[in-house]
Amino acid sequence: MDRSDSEKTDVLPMFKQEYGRYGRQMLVPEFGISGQLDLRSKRILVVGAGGLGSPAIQYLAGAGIGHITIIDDDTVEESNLHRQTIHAGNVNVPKSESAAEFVGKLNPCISVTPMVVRLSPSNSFSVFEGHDLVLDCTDGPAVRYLINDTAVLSGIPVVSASALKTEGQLSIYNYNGGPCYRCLFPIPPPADAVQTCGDGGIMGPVVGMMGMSQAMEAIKLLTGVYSESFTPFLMLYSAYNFPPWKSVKVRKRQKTCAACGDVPRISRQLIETGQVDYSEFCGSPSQVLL
Amino acid sequence: MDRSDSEKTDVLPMFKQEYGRYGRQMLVPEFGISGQLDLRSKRILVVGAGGLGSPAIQYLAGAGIGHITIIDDDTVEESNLHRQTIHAGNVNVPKSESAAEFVGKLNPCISVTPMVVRLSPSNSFSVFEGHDLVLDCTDGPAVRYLINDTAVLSGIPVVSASALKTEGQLSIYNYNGGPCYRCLFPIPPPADAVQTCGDGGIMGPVVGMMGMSQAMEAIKLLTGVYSESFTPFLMLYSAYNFPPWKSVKVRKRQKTCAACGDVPRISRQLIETGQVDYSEFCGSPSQVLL
Amino acid sequence: MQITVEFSGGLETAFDGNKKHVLDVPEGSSVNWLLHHMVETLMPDHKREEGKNIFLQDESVRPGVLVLINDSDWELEGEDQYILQPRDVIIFASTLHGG
Amino acid sequence: MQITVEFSGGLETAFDGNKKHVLDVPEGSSVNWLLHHMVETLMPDHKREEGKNIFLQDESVRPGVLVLINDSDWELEGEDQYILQPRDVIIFASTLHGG
Ligand SMILES: [Zn+2]
Ligand SMILES: [Zn+2]
Repeated sequence: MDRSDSEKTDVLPMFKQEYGRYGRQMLVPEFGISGQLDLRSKRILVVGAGGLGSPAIQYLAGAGIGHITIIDDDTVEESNLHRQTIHAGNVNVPKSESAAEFVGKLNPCISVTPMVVRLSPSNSFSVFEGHDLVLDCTDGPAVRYLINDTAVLSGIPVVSASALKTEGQLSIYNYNGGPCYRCLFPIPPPADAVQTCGDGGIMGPVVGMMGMSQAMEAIKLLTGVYSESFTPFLMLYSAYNFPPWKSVKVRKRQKTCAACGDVPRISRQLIETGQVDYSEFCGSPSQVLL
Repeated sequence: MDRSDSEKTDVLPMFKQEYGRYGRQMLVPEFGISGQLDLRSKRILVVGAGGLGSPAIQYLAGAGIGHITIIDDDTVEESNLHRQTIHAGNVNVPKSESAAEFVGKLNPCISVTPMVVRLSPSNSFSVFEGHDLVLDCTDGPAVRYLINDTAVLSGIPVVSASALKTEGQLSIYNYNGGPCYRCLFPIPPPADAVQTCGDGGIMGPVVGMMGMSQAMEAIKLLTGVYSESFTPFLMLYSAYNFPPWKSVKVRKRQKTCAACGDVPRISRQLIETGQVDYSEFCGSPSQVLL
Repeated sequence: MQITVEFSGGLETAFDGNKKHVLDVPEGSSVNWLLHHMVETLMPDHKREEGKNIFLQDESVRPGVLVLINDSDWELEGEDQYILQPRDVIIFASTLHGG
Repeated sequence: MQITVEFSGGLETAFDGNKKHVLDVPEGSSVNWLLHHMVETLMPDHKREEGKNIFLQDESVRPGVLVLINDSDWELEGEDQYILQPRDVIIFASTLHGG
């Protein structure tokens, strides 16, 4: 950020340049200057810079989240670009670095850290540390359970979305009395019921819509919209249906949940020592751990 | 496009590189190879490379629309970037050229033409010519009526969206028995009821969601999803409401419509000779033309 | 009987700012009756004059406002002659032009 | 009485491929009854065995499927003991993992 002509004084809570950059959203009554100051002070972790992360990162960076950490160990391929537009021109570049480069160009007023590593049981707690919110933009059930469990044990809410073919889903987990991922899905799905975007196919704007919704919900959550009362929900999108969107109310936190329940059966130590087997537990139709 | 190792033979309808690039969406049954060939042969006009055009252009280019024309006479400002992420790093560049540069980087398999001019009654017919679909991504009522009237008289459907503050709307006009913009809104709104995103404010993901929906609806329309039967609709989005999305059925083409009715009162000649006064007719609360 | 009235596109600013109201209305009421009932009961006294100008024109909704009856354009339901039914949801949507 | 059953997240592939069905069911039927009724009437004979494995496990819906009764998680409505009412809409949503 060029601060030469944009001194932040003791009187103003932001640099002058930020007033210009964010003026259009600060005009919105539901957001305002206080919303901007909220975002400015927040640190967000985006797990996955693919079809969901691509729009989510663009709009979170645009909105002025103070810091964005992007973790992804994948490399951009040409077959990603129809839905991962943030990587335009960056085939063969690590996705987290490509996305961070875009953020740097879009908004020099915020900071961004790319991590070219895979989120794993051995690094998840240190990766999550110091963040106010996690976006689950991943592509498979095992890592979704890992993100959930780490978030629950770290006390960090998750805005989670997913998409396949023409459909998408979005929920907020581990926030203000709402459920975690395991409250809704205590038992992992059988492996033969799971498809990724790579093998099942995906329409670009479908996963784009879900990532965009994640950005919107993240902004709402970080500016306190759900802090007084939060009714847990699931948003369902089906691009070729009418109406395309449905929003449904879902259960609250479950007392019996293995992760966030009254007597949790999952702990940081169990995760870090590999006793919660994320790589295997979605691997066979009948196998159920924990 | 580098076609050196990707020869399009008489047997294959696409270059090999395109099979790789578009493979993930061709896997989707509703789309398939035929959908890809449809898009490949189509030409789309995007009017406005702002908050709506930014995501719409990204995803239409990614999906492989054969040709995209982008018309906008505006220049990128820092205050645009929170919602117009396609212009990252391009402050002071004409928006249409900035967007076209992005398209070129994202997908060299398609062609793109930027036009740094304002759509006007004197150029609209020649600008529209040769396009299969128009996206109305503009920011004000006068140009929306001009786009509508030109599209009706040119026989081109319009995917139209708008957004303000926390809300957005989307409709398809002039397609398969459905209404045009004037069928729904025969009389322009009073000027004091009209706000642009500049003066009313706008959340980035709100207008982003609407532009993303435009891309999805454009893909559906161009691949024939609505060709057999089309029920005209209006999608309403309200980011801070639950449920955020509503989809409602709207009227069909109106026989009394000034533009698309049985006895139209608007013609190309009236438009081009300035007798339909688009710059003025939204200018005063009580004034009504045609 | 009870019906629900919702505002979209900022039209709630012509009323008391709430986007949603549950109203008790007499059986047999038309949407036309509802329009005037809303002006009388949902607008604060001090801004009724201004609010009415934003909401109505020539005794119907002003240009640029769509009336949606249970997720259908009122044009499909008889416009302002439609007779309200219990639990109807009526949306007044002001068209947006920004982008 | 009539109810509507909808599929989301690709679960229609376990049945005949249609995403929406209007069903006539006896009054007093539970959702548990409905699960088995759907297997018997909505799955083509030749793929009932396979479809049942995708849809059910241990006599309830398989892990990863949410049952939504009139836009609410069935956990809020009594799960499979919920007694169906006329015009109920029951959505079976298979969770998606892609992104
Ligand atoms: Zn839980
Ligand atoms: Zn018309």
